[in-house]
Amino acid sequence: MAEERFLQMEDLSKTYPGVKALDKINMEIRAGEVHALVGENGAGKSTLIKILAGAEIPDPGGRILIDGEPVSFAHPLEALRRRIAVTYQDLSLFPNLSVVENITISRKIEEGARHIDWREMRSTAQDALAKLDLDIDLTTRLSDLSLANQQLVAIARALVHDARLLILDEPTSSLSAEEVNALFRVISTLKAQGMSILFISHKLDEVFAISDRITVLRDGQHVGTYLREELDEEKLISLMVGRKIRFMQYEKRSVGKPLLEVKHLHKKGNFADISFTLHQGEILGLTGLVGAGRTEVAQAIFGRIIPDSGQIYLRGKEMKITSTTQAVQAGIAYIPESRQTQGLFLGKTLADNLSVTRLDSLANQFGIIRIDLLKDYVGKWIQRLSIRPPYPKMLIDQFSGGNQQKAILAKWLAYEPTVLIVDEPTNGIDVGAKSEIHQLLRELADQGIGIIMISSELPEVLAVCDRILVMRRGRVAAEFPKDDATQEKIMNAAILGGDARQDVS
Amino acid sequence: MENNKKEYMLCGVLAIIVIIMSILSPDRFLSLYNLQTMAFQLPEFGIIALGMMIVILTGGINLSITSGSALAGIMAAFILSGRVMVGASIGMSIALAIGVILVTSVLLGLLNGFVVAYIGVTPILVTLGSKTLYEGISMWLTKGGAISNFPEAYYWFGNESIIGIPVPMIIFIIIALITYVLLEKTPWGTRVYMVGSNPTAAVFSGINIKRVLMQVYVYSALMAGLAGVIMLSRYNSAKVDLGSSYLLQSVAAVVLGGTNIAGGSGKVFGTVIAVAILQVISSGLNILGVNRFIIDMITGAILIAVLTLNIISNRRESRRKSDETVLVAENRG
Amino acid sequence: MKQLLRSKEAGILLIIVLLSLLITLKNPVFLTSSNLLDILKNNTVPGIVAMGMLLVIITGGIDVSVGAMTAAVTVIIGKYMVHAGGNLLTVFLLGCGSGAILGAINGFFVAKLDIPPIVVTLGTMSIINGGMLYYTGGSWITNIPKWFIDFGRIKLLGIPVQILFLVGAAVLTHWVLRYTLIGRGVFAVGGNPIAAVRAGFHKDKILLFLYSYLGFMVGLAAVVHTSIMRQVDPNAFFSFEMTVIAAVVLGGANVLGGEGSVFGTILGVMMLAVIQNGLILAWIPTYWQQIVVGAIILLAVSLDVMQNRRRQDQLTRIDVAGEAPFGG
Amino acid sequence: QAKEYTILVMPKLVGIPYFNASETGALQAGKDLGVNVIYAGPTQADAAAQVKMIEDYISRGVDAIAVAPNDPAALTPVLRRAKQRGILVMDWDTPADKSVVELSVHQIDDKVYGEHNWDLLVEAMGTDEGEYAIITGGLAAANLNTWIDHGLAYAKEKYPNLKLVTERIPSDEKQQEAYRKTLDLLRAYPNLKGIIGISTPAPIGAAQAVEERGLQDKVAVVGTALPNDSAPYLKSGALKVSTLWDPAKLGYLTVALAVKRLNGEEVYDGMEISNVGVIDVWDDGITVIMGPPTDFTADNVDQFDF
Ligand SMILES: Nc1ncnc2c1ncn2[C@@H]1O[C@H](COP(=O)(O)OP(=O)(O)OP(=O)(O)O)[C@@H](O)[C@H]1O
Ligand SMILES: Nc1ncnc2c1ncn2[C@@H]1O[C@H](COP(=O)(O)OP(=O)(O)OP(=O)(O)O)[C@@H](O)[C@H]1O
Ligand SMILES: [Mg+2]
Ligand SMILES: [Mg+2]
Repeated sequence: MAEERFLQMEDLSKTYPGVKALDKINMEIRAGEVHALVGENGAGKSTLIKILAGAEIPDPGGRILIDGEPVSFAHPLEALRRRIAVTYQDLSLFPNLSVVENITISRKIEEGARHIDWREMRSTAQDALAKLDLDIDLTTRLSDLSLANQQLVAIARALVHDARLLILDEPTSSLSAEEVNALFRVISTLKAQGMSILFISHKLDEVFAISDRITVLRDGQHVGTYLREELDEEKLISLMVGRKIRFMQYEKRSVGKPLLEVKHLHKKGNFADISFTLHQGEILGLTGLVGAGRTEVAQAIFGRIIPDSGQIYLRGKEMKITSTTQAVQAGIAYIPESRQTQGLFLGKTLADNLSVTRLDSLANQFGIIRIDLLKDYVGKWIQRLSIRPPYPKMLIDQFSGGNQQKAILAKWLAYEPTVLIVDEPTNGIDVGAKSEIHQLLRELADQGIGIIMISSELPEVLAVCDRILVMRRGRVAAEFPKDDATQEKIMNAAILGGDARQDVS
Repeated sequence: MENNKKEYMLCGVLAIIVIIMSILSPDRFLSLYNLQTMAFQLPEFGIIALGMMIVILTGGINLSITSGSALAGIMAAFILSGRVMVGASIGMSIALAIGVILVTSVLLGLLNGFVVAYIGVTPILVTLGSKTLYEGISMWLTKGGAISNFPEAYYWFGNESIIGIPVPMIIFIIIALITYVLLEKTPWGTRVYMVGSNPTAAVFSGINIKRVLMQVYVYSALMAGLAGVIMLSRYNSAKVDLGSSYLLQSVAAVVLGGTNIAGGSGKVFGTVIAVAILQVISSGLNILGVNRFIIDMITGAILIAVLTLNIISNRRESRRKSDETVLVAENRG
Repeated sequence: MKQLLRSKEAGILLIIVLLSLLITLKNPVFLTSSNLLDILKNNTVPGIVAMGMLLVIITGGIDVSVGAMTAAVTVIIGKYMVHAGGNLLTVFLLGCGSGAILGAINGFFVAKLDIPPIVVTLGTMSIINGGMLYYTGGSWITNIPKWFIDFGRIKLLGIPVQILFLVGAAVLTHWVLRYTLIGRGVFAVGGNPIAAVRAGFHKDKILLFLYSYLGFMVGLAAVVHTSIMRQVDPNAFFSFEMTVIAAVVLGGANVLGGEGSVFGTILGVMMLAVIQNGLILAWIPTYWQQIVVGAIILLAVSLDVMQNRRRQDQLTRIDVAGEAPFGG
Repeated sequence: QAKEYTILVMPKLVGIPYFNASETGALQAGKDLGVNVIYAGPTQADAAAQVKMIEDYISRGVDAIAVAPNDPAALTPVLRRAKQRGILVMDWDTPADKSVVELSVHQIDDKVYGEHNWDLLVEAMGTDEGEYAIITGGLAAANLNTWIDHGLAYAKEKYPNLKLVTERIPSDEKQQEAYRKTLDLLRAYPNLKGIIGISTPAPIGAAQAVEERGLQDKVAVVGTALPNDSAPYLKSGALKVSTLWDPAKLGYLTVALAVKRLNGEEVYDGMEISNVGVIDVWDDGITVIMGPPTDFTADNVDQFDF
């Protein structure tokens, strides 16, 4: 490993109105290293990389040095010209443009091109996708891609820059294990070529798998930078959160009566012949490769997609749900996978975002919202999910990604649904919060709620779920009771599709 | 953070304009007569602006608002002028006329709402189409002429005062209060803002956005109708272009009042103050005998200036706030 | 071909064809080449301005000052020709130049001060219109020099010269949007402004450019208009902005930004033109005309959306095992 | 004269050539007669805007208001209020509610003028039979409608063989609209022999279309237009004749009569007003007619400048 200093940060601080996101950070990135940046939600990781990318201006007083020479970026283009390429946590892609352009356009700008050479752009994009072992139609509009593919496109975009520093802000949050492996292979190759990589992830196994050094941030402060060998998972967590956290393995418990029954649900081009039963007090895992159609099934139950045929029964009564409103009224809640576009009311406050599902219950008999009730309610949920900073009137845009996710969770937990469907609920959530969320889901199940948990993170599925369904290409490929499930079996079913549905209880 | 800074600043602007007008023309501008006149003039415009605002809050726009006003007014005018329902008593025909205005408005609003919410067409296109349609129907009904000659008693709505406060002003205040409470104090109002902020997230939050949008367009049309009630009385007649000059002005008032044109945020109070600002500029400069074109220019300049001020002060504010936090942090540290 | 049929423009094209068919059935004169050329020629002005407006709408902006700007430029070139003479080149330079400057003023406020475009342009609309009418008093400028009038009468292969300018504007705009980085920047800013900046675009430069570009088109349209009308009426563009915006949005541009095409916009302009033309050709009584126009617009846009929705709904998202791909 | 009067002359809207010409006349009269004339109006032909402006000018304080109403009925309440405050209320150009005005200054007798346009059409067509069309400024313009209605009634009696091909066609007060619609008309009704343009840009646009089609000799265009705007088309023969009064004179007359009334003078039939001429006053004692319209032809048009 090269020990040569490449990029140094001296006393970098960043203050947002009311929040000190970064406080005098001093760290360095060496040439040819993979450097992981970890910390709790809101620790300041994204802010730090935005500064490195020129997307945010640091407070006066701090410095960034590249090869010992001070630089300052007033615009992201200047950072790009200094050969720093980034994938952002919110992806920062163009939903209305094709995959080709999303991958190549910033490279074109960096080169100072004025004209578009479509053929050349196509081949550049093709190369980048090939590096990631990806086969996506280049002319597809980005908004027609699944979240996972969008994330891969964002990564491919960073790859086309002939960068010295590649920054990846939670690149794996919606990727499947396969895709993560492909990404890691690429990272190793790039590292061998002398590129430095700054990598943010909440998945600590990934951090240990790939990084040379690890920097821990806490509350905007630099806790320390360590060689990977100096740390183990437990130590790292305690550095991050200042206390110890155990990843709970939950026991399978007896479950109640059938709550939600899905029979032969079919929607052309989405999914086929979906049948399963969810019981009271059960957490049913729904896993599989990204693009297997899990989201579509969930949205069909939630009334967002109208199936062509098949029945859904809630407590034995057939439901004809044609809108999300009806689903919600029937007691079904769905937490979507795409936080930015489907979950958040950007431009509104945390309080607004938290209270939207419970508004009617916060009003008095004249239909006027009672401020005192609202305050109590919001305060309670901020505390319960420890959303930080705990400012109800702060715009949701200004919260860190993880805290935004907590807000979305809170609004549905508060609704006290009968059936709760969570689609990749712990995306971008730190270990501490993640185990809190697991705990919460378990508690809810214990209260008799039926939960469907869509997740691509197998350890999580194995830890929390009572029963696991595996989907493959729009169909249920296998079903495992908790005791019988292993990562290998699930992966096998997800990729190859074991027809044997075991234990149909 | 959300706050009322924009509204304070608008109040400041209003105060400054009032002061300037008072200095330039103390005897006339501040005369009771002029104050009353302004109080008679403002309501119809104010109500239309509120109707425009609620649609803009959902990220839409209602270009048919004044045409709807005119059409509803014309329907009522047929009754008031005795062209249809001959022989009804005066009280009856007034009650009926107002009923007809409201019912017509609701129907017109339902049409807009249906096409926007249930079919999913962009509001600007829908309302451009319905504007043309409503004008066409008005034209067809009236052949371009004015329907006039209403019973004296109907003048009350637009021309009388109660303890010195003009009736239209009272109507406006009531409507503004109702709108304020509905939008800013009830679950329904919050849903309106949420739909404007992110319709997809609203759907995923179980909000029936179709119904909310439908209601919003009906509300907007109702406002247009109520403005029609006042205009009908003040102008003693109904015609296809009744109030047409309020269309773009109402958009201007809404954005001047701080409502985000993309939807999701905006306050009733801001719109009301903006309406007052436009009223004072218009009346004040008229009294000074300023050429109407110059008044237009000044109004346009003020619109841009206020928004510029807003943005500059926002930038300064956030800079000051960050400085403060630094200080606090350093003191702590 | 298949792609065209599936594109967003297909719906509106279909509606235009349908309308044309209906009108032709009532009065075959509609389909004569001279009538079609008339329709084209008489809609070059909104067409050219729509090209600029398209860019603005793609970024999620709007410009309601185009009517005032076009009128102002006609006055500027009218006065210039009457008082200073000039020649064709200087008239074009002056027209496009002054248009671009007016547009750049809008652009400045939108790009540098971040004021919402509708506010800026509502403001400049009042200012430009007020100033121009105060100055001219609304009087027409007649006595446009003969050389300019002759220019307006030029036909190439039977095609009026004005149509060529529309074609030129369309080709230029298509090229800008498709083959220049700044054109793609317009789409990028419209799709995700924050991402556009992060990708390295200078958002303010793009905005400044496109409002100036619109101004340039406005200038061009003003010259073309004057070449058709041969006099200048400062009031001729009252509520012109609505026509232009309607055409662009009808043509499939998304007012929220990110979408729109030159072809669609031309179709939008043509749809309005065909309706207008058909009203008289199909002998529709005057007092029914507006009702018909309003109803057609509402129906057309509704049909378009419903058809799009159906297509979306039937889209294959997942290659479901055992289901024929794109199939059945 | 003891006091300098302030007279508000309000057109339907400002910023169009016709009302600009009136402004010159009104201001000139103010200068000549030593009164303070305010010429102000809305920027759109909207009755609501007009009412508001009148209200504001009442606040300002004026001695007389002469208004050209966009919608006569709409102005009645505000004019009544003005009257109550002792302001002399009159109308000009277009009549307001008879019961509130003390003087109604008309350029012309509407009936005579409407009929005159039809006479001109027949003369220009050279025959009193055949198809013709009407292009008007706007369907909701009260005075234009009055002229057309009078003309149509007259034609039914006097020229029964004239055939109106379709109802009056609006042109938005814009030349390009009149031009475009005429092109369409010429196609839709190939036997068209004549077009009457009512509203100043209408005949110009129609003439332009006729000229472009080379139909000068087949289709006769006549109508109301200002001489300066008509000149090129009169000379090319595409416009046979246009007819109007001098709007400046009308403005002048309005102010002159207002001053007379404020001074307590009588206004009577056959009265001579300097710079205007002899006026007609109807039996109602209120309606004043300035005189017959002037016809502009290729031969005389250069003598006028407005
Ligand atoms: N635009 C903004 N305005 C105000 N505060 C902000 C803004 N952006 C971020 N913050 C605040 O800065 C702090 C750091 O946020 P940042 O996004 O860097 O966290 P993070 O470490 O990336 O967290 P996560 O793992 O949840 O993504 C948070 O408290 C956040 O609320
Ligand atoms: N709006 C859309 N239009 C067209 N295709 C879409 C659309 N949304 C998703 N797709 C396609 O559907 C496929 C499935 O994506 P999606 O993320 O919905 O599947 P999923 O199995 O639910 O994903 P996950 O495993 O992440 O939950 C993707 O390949 C994507 O290309
Ligand atoms: Mg982050
Ligand atoms: Mg999914």
